[in-house]
Amino acid sequence: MIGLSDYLIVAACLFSLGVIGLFLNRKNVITILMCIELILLAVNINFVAFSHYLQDINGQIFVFFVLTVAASEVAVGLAILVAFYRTRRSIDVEDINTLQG
Amino acid sequence: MGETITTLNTLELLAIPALPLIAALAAGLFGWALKDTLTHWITCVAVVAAAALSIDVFLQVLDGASFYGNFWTWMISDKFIVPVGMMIDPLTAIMMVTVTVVSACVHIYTIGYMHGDPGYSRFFSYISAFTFSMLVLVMGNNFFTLFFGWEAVGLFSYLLIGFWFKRESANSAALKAFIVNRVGDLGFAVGILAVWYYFGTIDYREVFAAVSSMVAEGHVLHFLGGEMDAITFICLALFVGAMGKSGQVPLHVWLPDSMEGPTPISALIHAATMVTAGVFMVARLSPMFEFSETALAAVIIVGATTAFMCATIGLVQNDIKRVIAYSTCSQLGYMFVACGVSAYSVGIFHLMTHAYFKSLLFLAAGSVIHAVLAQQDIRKMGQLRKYMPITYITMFIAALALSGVPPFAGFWSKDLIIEATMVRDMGWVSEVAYYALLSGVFMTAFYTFRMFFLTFHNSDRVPAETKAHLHESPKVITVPLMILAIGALGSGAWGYYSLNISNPEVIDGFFANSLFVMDAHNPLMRLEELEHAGEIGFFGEYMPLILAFMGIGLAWLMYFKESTMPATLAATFPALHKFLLNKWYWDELYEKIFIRPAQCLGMILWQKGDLAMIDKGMIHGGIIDSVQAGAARLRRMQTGMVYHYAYGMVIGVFGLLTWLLLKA
Amino acid sequence: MESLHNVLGFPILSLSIFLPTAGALLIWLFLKNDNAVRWAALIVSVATFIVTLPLATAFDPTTAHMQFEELHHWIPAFNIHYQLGVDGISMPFVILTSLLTIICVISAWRCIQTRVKEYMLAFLILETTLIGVFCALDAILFYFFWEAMLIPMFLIIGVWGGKNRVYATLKFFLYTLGGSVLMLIAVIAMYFKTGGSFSILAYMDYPFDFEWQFWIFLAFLVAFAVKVPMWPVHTWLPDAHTEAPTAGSVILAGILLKMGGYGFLRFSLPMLPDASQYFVPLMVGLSLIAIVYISFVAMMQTDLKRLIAYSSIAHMGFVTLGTFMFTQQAIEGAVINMISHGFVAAALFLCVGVLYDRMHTRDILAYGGVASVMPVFAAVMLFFCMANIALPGASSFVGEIMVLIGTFSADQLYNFSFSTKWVAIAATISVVLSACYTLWMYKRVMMGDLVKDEVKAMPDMSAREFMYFVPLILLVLWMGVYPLPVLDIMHVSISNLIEQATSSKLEDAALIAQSAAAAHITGH
Amino acid sequence: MANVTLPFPFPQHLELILPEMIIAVMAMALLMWDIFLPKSKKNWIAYATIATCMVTAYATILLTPAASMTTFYGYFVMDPFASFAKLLMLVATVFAVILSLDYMKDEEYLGEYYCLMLFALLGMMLMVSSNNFVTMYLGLELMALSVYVLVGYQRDVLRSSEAALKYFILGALSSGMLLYGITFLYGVTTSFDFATIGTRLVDANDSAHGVVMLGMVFVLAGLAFKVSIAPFHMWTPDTYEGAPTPVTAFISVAPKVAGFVVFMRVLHDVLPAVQADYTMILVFLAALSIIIGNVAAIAQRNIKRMLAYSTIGHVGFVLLGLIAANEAGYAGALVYLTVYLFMNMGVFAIIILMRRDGIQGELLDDFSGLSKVRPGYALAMGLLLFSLAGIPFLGGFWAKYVVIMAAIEADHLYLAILAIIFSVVGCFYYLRVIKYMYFDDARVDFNFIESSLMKIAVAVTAVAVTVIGLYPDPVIQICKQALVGLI
Amino acid sequence: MLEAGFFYLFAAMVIVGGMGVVLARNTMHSVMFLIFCFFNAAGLFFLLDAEFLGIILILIYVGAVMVLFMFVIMMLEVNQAKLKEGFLQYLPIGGMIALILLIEFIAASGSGVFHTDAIAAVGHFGKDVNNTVEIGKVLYTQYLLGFEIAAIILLVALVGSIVLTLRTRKDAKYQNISKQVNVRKEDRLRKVRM
Repeated sequence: MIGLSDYLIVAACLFSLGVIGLFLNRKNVITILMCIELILLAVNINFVAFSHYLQDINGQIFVFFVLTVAASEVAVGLAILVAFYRTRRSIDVEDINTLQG
Repeated sequence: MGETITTLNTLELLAIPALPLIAALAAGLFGWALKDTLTHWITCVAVVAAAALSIDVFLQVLDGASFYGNFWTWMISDKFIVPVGMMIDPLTAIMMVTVTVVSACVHIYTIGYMHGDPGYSRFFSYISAFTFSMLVLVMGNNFFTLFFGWEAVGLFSYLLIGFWFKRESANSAALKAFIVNRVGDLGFAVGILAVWYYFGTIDYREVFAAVSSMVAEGHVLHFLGGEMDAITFICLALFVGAMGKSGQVPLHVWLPDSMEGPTPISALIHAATMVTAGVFMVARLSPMFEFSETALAAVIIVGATTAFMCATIGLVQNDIKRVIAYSTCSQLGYMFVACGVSAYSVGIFHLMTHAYFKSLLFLAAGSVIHAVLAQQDIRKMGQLRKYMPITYITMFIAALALSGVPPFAGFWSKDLIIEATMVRDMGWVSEVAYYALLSGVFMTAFYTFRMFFLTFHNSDRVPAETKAHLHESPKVITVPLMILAIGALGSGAWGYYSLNISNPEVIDGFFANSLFVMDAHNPLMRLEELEHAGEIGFFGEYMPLILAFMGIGLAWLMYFKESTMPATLAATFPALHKFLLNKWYWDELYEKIFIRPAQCLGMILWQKGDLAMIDKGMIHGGIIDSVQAGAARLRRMQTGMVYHYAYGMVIGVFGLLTWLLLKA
Repeated sequence: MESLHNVLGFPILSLSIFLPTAGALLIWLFLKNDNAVRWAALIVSVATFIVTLPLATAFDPTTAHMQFEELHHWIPAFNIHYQLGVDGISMPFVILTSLLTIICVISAWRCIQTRVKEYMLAFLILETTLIGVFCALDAILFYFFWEAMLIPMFLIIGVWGGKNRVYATLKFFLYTLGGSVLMLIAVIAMYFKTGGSFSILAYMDYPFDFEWQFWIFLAFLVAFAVKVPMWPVHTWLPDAHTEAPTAGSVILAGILLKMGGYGFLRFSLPMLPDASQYFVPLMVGLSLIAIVYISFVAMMQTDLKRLIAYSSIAHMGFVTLGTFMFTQQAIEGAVINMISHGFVAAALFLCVGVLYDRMHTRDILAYGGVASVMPVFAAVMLFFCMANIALPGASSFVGEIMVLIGTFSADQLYNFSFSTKWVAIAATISVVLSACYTLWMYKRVMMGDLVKDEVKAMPDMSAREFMYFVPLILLVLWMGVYPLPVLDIMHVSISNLIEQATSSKLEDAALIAQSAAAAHITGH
Repeated sequence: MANVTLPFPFPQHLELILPEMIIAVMAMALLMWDIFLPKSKKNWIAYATIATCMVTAYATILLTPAASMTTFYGYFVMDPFASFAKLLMLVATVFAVILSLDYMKDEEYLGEYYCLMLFALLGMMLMVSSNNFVTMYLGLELMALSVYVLVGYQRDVLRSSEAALKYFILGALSSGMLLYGITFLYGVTTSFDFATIGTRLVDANDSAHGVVMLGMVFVLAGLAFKVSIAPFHMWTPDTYEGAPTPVTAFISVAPKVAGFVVFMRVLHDVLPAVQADYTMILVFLAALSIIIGNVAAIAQRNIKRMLAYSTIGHVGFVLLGLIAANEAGYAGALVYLTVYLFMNMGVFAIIILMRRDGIQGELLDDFSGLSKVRPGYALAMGLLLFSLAGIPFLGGFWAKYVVIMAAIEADHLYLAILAIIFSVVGCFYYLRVIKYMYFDDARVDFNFIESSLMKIAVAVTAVAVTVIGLYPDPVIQICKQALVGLI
Repeated sequence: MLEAGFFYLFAAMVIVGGMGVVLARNTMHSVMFLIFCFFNAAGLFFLLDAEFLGIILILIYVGAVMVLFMFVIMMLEVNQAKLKEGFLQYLPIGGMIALILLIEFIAASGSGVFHTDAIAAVGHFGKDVNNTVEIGKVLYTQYLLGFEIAAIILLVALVGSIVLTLRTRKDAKYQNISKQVNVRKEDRLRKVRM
């Protein structure tokens, strides 16, 4: 029988993958944005799993909001990225380095 | 604090110190506005008046009058009460007369000596103020007034030694004088602290009254495992003060240097008055010293050492004033020995006679120096008797007095000291002291007449350009010389016969209530007994006199005419000569063991302690550097790389979570 | 609340505290011209001095109670009051502050030519904070003024100071601040311990147990030791003094250092008697180090101000020594010493200021023979040098001898783990050492032949310069010869203080603990 | 299908949300109005924004209930606590708008700038009025998204974009963490409501402890990021430096207020069951923040960056109040935030004034000699900096005082000592600015923007800081009263 | 059993997709992996009776968000990323931390609290329960406020994206409303006297 924990473990793996991707990533910013999507997906899986197993619809509502916000975030994030690219001509994570110290 | 006892006119007593003070203030504060003549008139009149009043007081005291009373309260704190008051008794009276008379002579003398000096009024202000301080010192009725006067005379001594402040040597001498004196004052201050601690009062009478019971209680002080009678501690501490002020070994080094001051000062301060304050103090505190054999022995040892050592140094000095200065040290040593053997009255007697002949000696020397255009080297004088007869005669009198030739003043007092030392049985201490004093007599006579012959006889070595100016000094200079010559001539015999100094009864007689000697100690009493028993012997009786004449004779041989003997002698014992010429290397020793180490210590504490250890080590190295290093490290951690930031966050979460889970 | 002791019936302390600031505000708002600012500042400072005088005349020396009290709510949320009052210990400092401020204003008349207005404002505000420190009877109010003082002082040293002023003023600021923050912690801790009071008087009465006293004492110690300053936290002082403008040094030496000594007397001793007793060896040790070690250091200085700064530290060693001897003489001596040092050190810094205004150097070796061209000044400086080495007749002698007497005789009253006699004897060494560094300095600066052309060109003191020395000379002499009025003011307050400092709080604390335990048991 | 119950019951007490409605409506209305305004009159939007804030503030005061009241089916709470925070944020916004007037005048989309500020304000107001994770999360995201855009508003300036990008990436990560934490709390308690979660956690099974810890750590980390608590602070210096200065001023205050209010609600309502655990965490975080903030600031040459680190240090102090977790502590935190609002706004106003031809005026030595040229500004700056340093007679002292007092009351003596010692270390860098202003000579000519509104802003902050410093009682009392609703 | 099989399939695929996102060198491949991941996550949602959300996930995420990603990738010149040395440098510590975190997560997720009978016994809803209706019932009542805020968030995203990226190009023709509105008749209308 597939239990709640199984779902949670899947989500945990996904979350960890997102986090690893975030800070071990030496590629470009877009990948980082995708890692964040992974993290949010893990969150969503958690919510839905809890919602199901706790017989409580609220969790799914929260997922709904998370999805909305995530979409907005992606929009804004990509917009910032584009703006950054226009002045820096690069989206390599290594190149986001003028501010430091 | 004690009821007032007065059979003297309070106003008169107050006037004696007040007159010089007012004069000093007038000369000091308004000297710039007053003419020089007005300045010296004001101060001279004031001091002469003070001298007259002092003599008047002395005469009344001779008739048995006395005074004790407080005028003022200086400090009160709980049981610690410091009054300001006077105690006039024979000891005080004799000091007052000595001080004021010598001071008056010096004042008058100064008119001629300092004529035309840019600091004329300043000088008068200083010496008047000094007179005031000295009077406070002797007239006070408690330790604090004594200390006040003590410090004040030190201050004016400092100012007067450094009077010609443009001269580097004068400044150094002044500084040296002050600091060496402060070393003595350190002891004095500690002594006062101990007095208050053990007696709960600082009033002479109350302290003296309580000494025996205090000694009976048997207080002891512990230090580094050793212990010491409280009374011995007090007396020794106070005596350190006396040593400083009176130029006793090893605190004598300032006194010869103080000759950098104008000569009147040397006469007044460094011969007659201030330097004798130590002797006065020991005599004044005789009720305390009497209870401590140790302290008395220390007094004798120090006094005898000084008497001997300074005499040896005096043998070879070429500066006319330095010779006299070393003789002063040496004579002060005699006085201390007198006190040490409990012949306080004799010590005071010698103090008085010494004041006259020594100040005369100085003033006469000053007259000479004045004549030869501030030349002080006796090798560049000679045959001066032809030019300055009065100076010559007065100085001759003084020299005889110093050498202890009868009937001059010094003979009476010095002879008594030596005899007292001879009869007082304190084991090796008194014995050594006795021989030191005897040899001192010989040397004193020798160096005095060496100086005298070289100056006034021998060959004429005065440089030609000076010769044109050679003349006898004016009256303002010679008159004081003559007045003092009277003292140098007669004060000894007068004291001996009129005050009956040699009589053991003098303690209860003339010095009634002002000196205290235990019968067991009293050397005069023993002397009398021995004389009655005829046990003194020829040697004991006449040895000093013989030695004095031998000294004069040797000097005559070597120095009366130009002779090669001195040079030969010096060549024979070059090491000894050099040793003496360099004053036993005391200055060099102090340079090595105090001044340099103190400066080194100061530098080390400053550079290594303050700057290196505290500032650089603790503050900069410890705090600032670590903060800055931390700041730099944090700055480096802020790489600007977003993945590092994320890494930081993840590590934060990871750390917190792991911590919490492990804790659970 | 018991009724307030205020014979004058009006808030004279508040007036003294805020008059300078009010004046400063008016000057700030309405005056532009430098000269007008100077005069206005002088008028304000003199007015403040006059306002503080009734404190002395109307003071009742027969009671140890606080006088001229004022009490208002300030921050009821934390039970912080605006509580003022003076006793025989603090009152002299108030007057000293207002007096020295006048002198500071006058001394700056000519030598401060840039940003005159800001300078005067800084001094007036500084005066407010200083008087506030001495009047405050609420611990937070005390701390408030104590810290607020840093701001004007920081600016005074930093803006008008010498070459290395930035380092010096930062050091001053951070040292002092770093020292005093722990005091704040301690005060807050006491607030909770005493059940919600910041009243200094309440702290005096509250029986703290020993552990509390121990830690709070250390916290206070850091604050006060930095201010005094005691070895080894003294190194800010020479730097601050060296770089500060003359008047800054004057107020620093004259008042600021006293705040530390005052702190010990107001806080440590009465509030923490057992810890104070416990720490006597430490305090005595540090004081002796200050007296001896610092004197040696002072001797080797070639910078005039630095030398006097070190001498200040050494003299403050006497203050701390006297404070922790718990005898009437020692503590009175400590207070007298503080007041006297306020005159003497201030005057010496003014002397250096006079020299500095002419030569623009503080290097001792740059001078020599000044006495020839400035005879009046030479006399004045000699006077203060002699006062600095505590010659009898000067106020400093009274202070030092009383400390020594009190120290020497403390053995009689208390059983310390060491002999106070030897402490007193060790402290007496300063008699020699102070003479060494002071007179050596005097010799090198004032005496000797005139060889330097710059020195030859130095004019003697102006009337204005002379003017601010006169009161100081008179005060030093007056307190040296007739210190009784000042002593009279303190006697009762100090014996009360000693009473507090020598009666252990531990028994009370134990009683309270017992009754609490009993209540606990019965509660069950 | 059958049991669908329509129509919806109409929410009760809808008027409580009026302030938010005003902001929302006005923001959108201004967006519309902007289109019709010519370039030269875009400032009207700014004035309208200020007016909106003022009206909202008035409405907020009017609508403040004596005790907590909710609307929108319990998903929006209005209480004095929220009101007070809202007022602070409104004031901060007004200041930020004033600060922007000149600084942002050359931007292409000026109208949207102020609207975004209003949206950010709306988000924060919703945050502080949230009593559940849903509203909180949405408010937080609304604020965050608006602020990301604001930070990157100078899109032609590299550092602005870069700041926005970093802020965004890390912000998104923190949101993810926050959400992940929320899921576990939800999983344990089946609720998003703070109070409900709180009570259910108290009753929760021991075996849930690990999960609760997990949830707690992630939620706290997410919130800590928003208020720049170390080690979640690393975005702060870069973002502060890169963002347009008015935006920096804005984000240095308003989101901190909102973040801390939520923080307090979460700690007090959600996590009382695990107080010992979260206290332990927070003690560590506070100490770390205070140390890092105060130490790292010393090495900075750019004043905005320096203030960023200083913010981290100050946040650590506010955290002291939260750690105390008593009335004094929470009130202290509010006092701190109030005073901090004025101090920071004033300082940033002066930094903006320093901008002149070709020079950003952000380097420390750009302040050289300010006191000689503009003594008034220098005085104000000096007062503000001394206040930030926590020296008495200025407000900053009391701010520190109240939280330290609370910390000691709660037996966190060591933390208080550490905090106060590092505040001394921190003094150094404030003093350094004063040193430049007062002790050094001017290096270049100053060419100040003469704006009376800016002058007023500077004056108001300086006076406020001084007045609070001299008589802090009203502020303290108000902050105490403002705790109704939290406790 | 079938359900378990599907669960393992979807779960494995989700994780594989996630790893692909992280490890793929080509950014476009990452996007593809992410889409793959979302599809499988939607599958998991279906298993959990959350049909509405599953569909939304595919529609919105795959249909809109991921397209946006691709659009941006194509718009910007994204270099072929090479695995830089930094990765390897940080891998040991970073990987270890991530691993321990993962273990902690798994421990927490699998802890006893989620194995209680009440939770374990949940079956699937019957056909009469409509997930979409259930969501709708609360979304427009209880969560009305959230819904409104979400709307504003979308607005902000819209406005934000525009102000950050939209440039007024000289050569593009567009409406200037403010100019149009503020126009005066004198500008447009010239009276010509005939």
